[in-house]
Amino acid sequence: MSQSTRSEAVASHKIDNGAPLLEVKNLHTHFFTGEGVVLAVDGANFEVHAGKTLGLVGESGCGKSVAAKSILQIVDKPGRVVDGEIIYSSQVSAGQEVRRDLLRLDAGGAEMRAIRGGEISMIFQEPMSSFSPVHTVGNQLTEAIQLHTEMSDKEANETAIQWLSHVGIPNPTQRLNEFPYRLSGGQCQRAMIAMALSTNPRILIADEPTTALDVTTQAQILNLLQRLQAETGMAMIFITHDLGVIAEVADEVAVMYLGRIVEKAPVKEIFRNPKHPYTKALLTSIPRIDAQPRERLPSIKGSIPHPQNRPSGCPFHPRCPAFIAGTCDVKEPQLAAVGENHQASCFLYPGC
Amino acid sequence: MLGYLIRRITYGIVTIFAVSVLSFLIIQLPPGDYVTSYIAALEAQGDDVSAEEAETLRAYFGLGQPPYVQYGKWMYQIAQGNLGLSFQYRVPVTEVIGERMLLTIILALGSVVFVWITAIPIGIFSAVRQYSIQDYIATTLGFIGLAVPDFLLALVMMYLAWDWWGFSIGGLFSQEYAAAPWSLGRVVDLLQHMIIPIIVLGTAGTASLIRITRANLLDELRKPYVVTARAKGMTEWQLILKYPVRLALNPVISLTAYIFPFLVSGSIIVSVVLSLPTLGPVLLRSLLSQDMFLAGAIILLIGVMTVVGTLLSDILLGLVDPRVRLE
Amino acid sequence: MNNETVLQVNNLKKYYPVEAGFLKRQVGTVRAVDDVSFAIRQGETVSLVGESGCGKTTTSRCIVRAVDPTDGEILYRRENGEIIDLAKISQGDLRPIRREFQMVFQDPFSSLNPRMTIYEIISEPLRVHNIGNQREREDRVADLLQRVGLRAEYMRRFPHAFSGGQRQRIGIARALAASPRLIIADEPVSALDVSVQAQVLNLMMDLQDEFGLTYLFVAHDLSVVNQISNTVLVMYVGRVAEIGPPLELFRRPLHPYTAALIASVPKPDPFNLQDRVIPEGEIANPANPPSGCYFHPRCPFVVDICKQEAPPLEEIEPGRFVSCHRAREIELVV
Amino acid sequence: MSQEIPNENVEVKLLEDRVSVASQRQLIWWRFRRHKVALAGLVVVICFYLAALGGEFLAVSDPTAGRSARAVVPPQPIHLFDEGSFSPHVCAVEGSRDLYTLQKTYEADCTQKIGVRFFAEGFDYKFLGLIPSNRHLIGVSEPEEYKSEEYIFLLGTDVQGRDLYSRIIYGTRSSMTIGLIGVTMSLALGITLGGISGFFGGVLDNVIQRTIEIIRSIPTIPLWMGLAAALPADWSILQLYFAITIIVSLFAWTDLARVVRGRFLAMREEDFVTAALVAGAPWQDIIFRHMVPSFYSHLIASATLAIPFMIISETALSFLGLGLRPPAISWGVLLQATQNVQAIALTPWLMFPAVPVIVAILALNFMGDGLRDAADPYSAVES
Repeated sequence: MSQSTRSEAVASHKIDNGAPLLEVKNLHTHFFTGEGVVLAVDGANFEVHAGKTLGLVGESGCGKSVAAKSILQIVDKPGRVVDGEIIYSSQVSAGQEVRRDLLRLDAGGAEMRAIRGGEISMIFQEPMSSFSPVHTVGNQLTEAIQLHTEMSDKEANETAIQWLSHVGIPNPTQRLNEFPYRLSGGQCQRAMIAMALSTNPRILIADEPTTALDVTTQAQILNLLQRLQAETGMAMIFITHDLGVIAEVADEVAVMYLGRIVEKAPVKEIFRNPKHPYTKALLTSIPRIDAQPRERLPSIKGSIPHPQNRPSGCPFHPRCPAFIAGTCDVKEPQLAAVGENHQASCFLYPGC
Repeated sequence: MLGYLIRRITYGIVTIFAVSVLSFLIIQLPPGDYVTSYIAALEAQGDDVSAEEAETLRAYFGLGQPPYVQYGKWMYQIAQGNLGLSFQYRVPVTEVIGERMLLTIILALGSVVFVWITAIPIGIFSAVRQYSIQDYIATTLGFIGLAVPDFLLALVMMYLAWDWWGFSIGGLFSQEYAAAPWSLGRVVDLLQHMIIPIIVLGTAGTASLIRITRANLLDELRKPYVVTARAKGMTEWQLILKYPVRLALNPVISLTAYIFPFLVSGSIIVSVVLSLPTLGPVLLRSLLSQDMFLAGAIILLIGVMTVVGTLLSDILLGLVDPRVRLE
Repeated sequence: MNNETVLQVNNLKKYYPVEAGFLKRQVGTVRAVDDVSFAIRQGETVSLVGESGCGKTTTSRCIVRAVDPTDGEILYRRENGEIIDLAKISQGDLRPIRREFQMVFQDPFSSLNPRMTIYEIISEPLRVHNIGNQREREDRVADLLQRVGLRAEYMRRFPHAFSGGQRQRIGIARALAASPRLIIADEPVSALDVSVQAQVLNLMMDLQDEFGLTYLFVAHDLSVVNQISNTVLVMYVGRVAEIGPPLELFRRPLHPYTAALIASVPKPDPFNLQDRVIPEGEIANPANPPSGCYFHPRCPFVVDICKQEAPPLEEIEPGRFVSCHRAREIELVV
Repeated sequence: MSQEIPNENVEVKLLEDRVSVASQRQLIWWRFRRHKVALAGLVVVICFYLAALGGEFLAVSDPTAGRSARAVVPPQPIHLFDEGSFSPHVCAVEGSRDLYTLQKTYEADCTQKIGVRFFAEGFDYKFLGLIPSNRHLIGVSEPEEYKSEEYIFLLGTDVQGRDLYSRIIYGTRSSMTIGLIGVTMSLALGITLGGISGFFGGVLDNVIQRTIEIIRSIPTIPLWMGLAAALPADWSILQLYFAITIIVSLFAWTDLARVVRGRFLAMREEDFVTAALVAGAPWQDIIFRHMVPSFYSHLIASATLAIPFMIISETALSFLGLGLRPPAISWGVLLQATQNVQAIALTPWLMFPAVPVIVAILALNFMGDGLRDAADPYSAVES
């Protein structure tokens, strides 16, 4: 791994006074399609703390990506945030914080745009197609920088080169003038990270950034992200379906199922002491490289329902081994404390 | 890029060859050879042609020899700039075509420009504001524009012009400029007269280009790089114009390559209806009176024009899209 | 080739020409599969594992002859003991033999013809090989559906009525329809959600035990491979890096690339996060591979010979094959 | 609230079951049905082809029978009521020649009423070429009573005094069938060449692709004109009809060939095709059981969208005098009468044949568009 010196553009954000940097409360994002309303996110609650990583884990269609896009208000049509609050504390000057509800800001307005890509950046799953194929890498990078700073073309170019070398891309000066198809998937993701971090964001949202990559490249990218986080002190929201990745990068974990957060706890607590039946089942059903070969895995019955055919009550009840007839299929459980720093939404626990 | 260019030029040459063979075929198709019809035409006008003269002519055009020799001679003559004689006008074909060729090109180019400047903004707006009232209006108009054949549109325009204002919109020049030498006044006069032909000619192209721009842009708008750009904090129009529009325009550019032949072809029928002094009416008249050298030459020339136009837009595409050059 | 061996692949090669320019001149060769050899014993699972471009899928497609190999032997022992070379046989001669080896695909959406009912899809191998009449086929399909955990009446439905996991079960039922001996499964669980993946893996193992099936299992996920295989074959850029039983191979790899792969797999265990040695650099380009051992530019143990000579695949311990010049001297830890 | 949930579930379940066993064709039809405009297009297209079939029944008078006495009669509106009672009629016209311009002018004379009724008797014909009849959808009540110019001219008459409405109806037959036959020919060419190109690939594919590319960049209209002009003048209507159809389809097959080739190429990569191969299916099976059924819907859509092109081509050629020639009747032939500004100014109703051209093209376009959307019922439904 290249160990370039810390670039000047990297500034440390480490301030932790206990209050979360970003608080998502009761987020509802729905998609209004011709066939009906899809409740992609249906009451999500989570917090992001400075310098920490929140792992948002769930299977396909659970709404984890939509939740992330809702934070930046870039949900694709016909999706719309219909309810909730996203409280973000920005730092106006040293030690002075302003708390704003991002959902109250105009999605296309200057204030939101300054946050989007400036204070909160995002990287995506498909590194190749996330770059425009007909603009050079440098063009797209400097554009991001100049959107959020007052840099001249030359300064922006230099910053871009610094960042490319900082994320471990060889020959950054040359790469700058090349089109994205000349880069491999791993290099594209590095360039993407460089672009996201070049504006010194306080939060990085990583939406399955390694899913499309090979396993050795994935390991490199995960290492890179952890190194950069340690350097800059930024917070991260890491979205993935891979519990192995979660174990490696996350400090806190929120488990999503069909648009809801079903469990939330620090990473070790989730793996040591899962409470929600879904989390439990998920943890036992994943194949492990250190397991005894040819052993049967305990599996979850059924499959994830189509988001339009959402079951009533607790969305997990048709597949749940601990299903309580008359309760789980009728009432909706709420997220409640089931231990210290540990919340779950399941009728097995009082208060839910 | 060089490989791409060579390939494109090779296609162009092969296409011109194919068109020349077809044009030659058309010259050959009517019964009797060219000299017989030529002599018949001359005699009908009171001229007397001796047997020797006829033989000289036959030898000159290689008649009686195998078709490929005749084709070769014809092509050789054309390469010399000699397109043969028009027996209807009794002057060399080049003289008949002359200015009409220029006007045809101006008309086709004008239509391309018209198509571009109307279709692209409408298409972009239509895609960005998908399912808005304006989008529906643009889409419906596009459909109708596509459905009305241009010569019918020309007829309707003529009728309306007659019915509402009582004048004929035919021709490309006012009477005082029709036979005058080129001057600024003549150019202005030409431009004024070209507006309606261009609209008539460009409508179908505009309609299809609106649809294609819209569809391409809608495709591009769903691509991940748009989300990336949005997440950077760009304003919506800023990002749409820089990224997806830029990509959506590539197929639009390459499409111009295919619209161009249609515009050139379409201008023929429209010219007949609006009696424009372009190649169209001459071609029709020559075909109807079996003035085949003139007809063959015009078809060949239009073919060459189309190929050159196609080539130009292909090169433009290659310049604009790095991925094309790569291939 | 001993009596227990169902399939033996010897020196299999698949090269694709790289063409460029107007006249489509060949300017190079992609060695998608480059000298791959392995054997599968009756009733066992051999897994091909590796990263993108390692040739695992091409190998499997060569074996079912969806792709014609460039060179090498694919010896298959028929039920009656006859040995045929699948690499050389003509498509016409191969057709009647095809019912003995079937395939399960990665994409549960594109692998089922959306225009056909589940009955038509599953019974296709029966129809093609003229097995049974309409009634018997229906009974067979009903039986298969139940066997893979679906209801028999689903046979009247169309693929669009099913989820990814269910479709994968249908794909497995189709593969089983004509009672094959060998099943080639190309990433059968990669497209599935984690919670469904285990169901399909378990099903495949149950069916194997019940019908004595032999599997060639292609995957990129080491954990999945560990779960299902008797033998694992690690590939890198068209070549075999290492072959061995999963328990040993994953605990004590002999090839530096295997070690790197294992180190790269994120483990769902937040209590033991140690610093891992992951390889630098990128996977070699099969159209333009490095000299010698393809892994040498990324290998921490590289010496001069690695840059010059491609290492042969050697059995350095019983059942453990590895192609590394330094396999005997280096100690790899995971 | 909670009592309603089971009901809802039952309904959802029923719908789900119906969709589960719905075949491809049903799904396409369901999806097509949702396009109201496309559905309307379909209805209009069916009407046109019905008109082409039963043209004689719909016509009012013999389209070839003209009398100079009733030349260029303007369209006559049908009056539904006569002095408060329902009695559909048209007013008779009184023709005179303007002594100054020598133009024929007509004056409506509503004291003379010509009764109109449904299923009236008129000229003799054979329905579908088989059943002799003289009934027409509409006609004058008592045909024997009227003079030649006392008739119904819904859309007026042409210079030779032939009823334009009846001629348009007759023209429907040639114009609409040229599209259909032309598309059939193009399809045959396109499927064969595109199929060879897509299925076998290699050198053959290369040659066919280059040929298509070249044909596509050839300016078609001048070439048609040249080819059409070269057709012998003494050919019969039928010979001309087929010659024109062939010329028109000669240039239209390339699009269809591209569609077919593209589909074949895409299909070859589909896993279910590999699955059939691995199952041991012979190649005929793979093509005709798997590949062709997977794209015939796309092909029908493309073919529908190609018909308007053929109709326009025929109309344009005939309009220029290079296509069908009188006495053949097609919309293009009828439009020939409007080639100059004087004709348009004095007898604007002669432009009526443009209406069916535009309506037919629009309807086919809408229908084809809807079909194209519906052809792939699994693609993401746009909201």
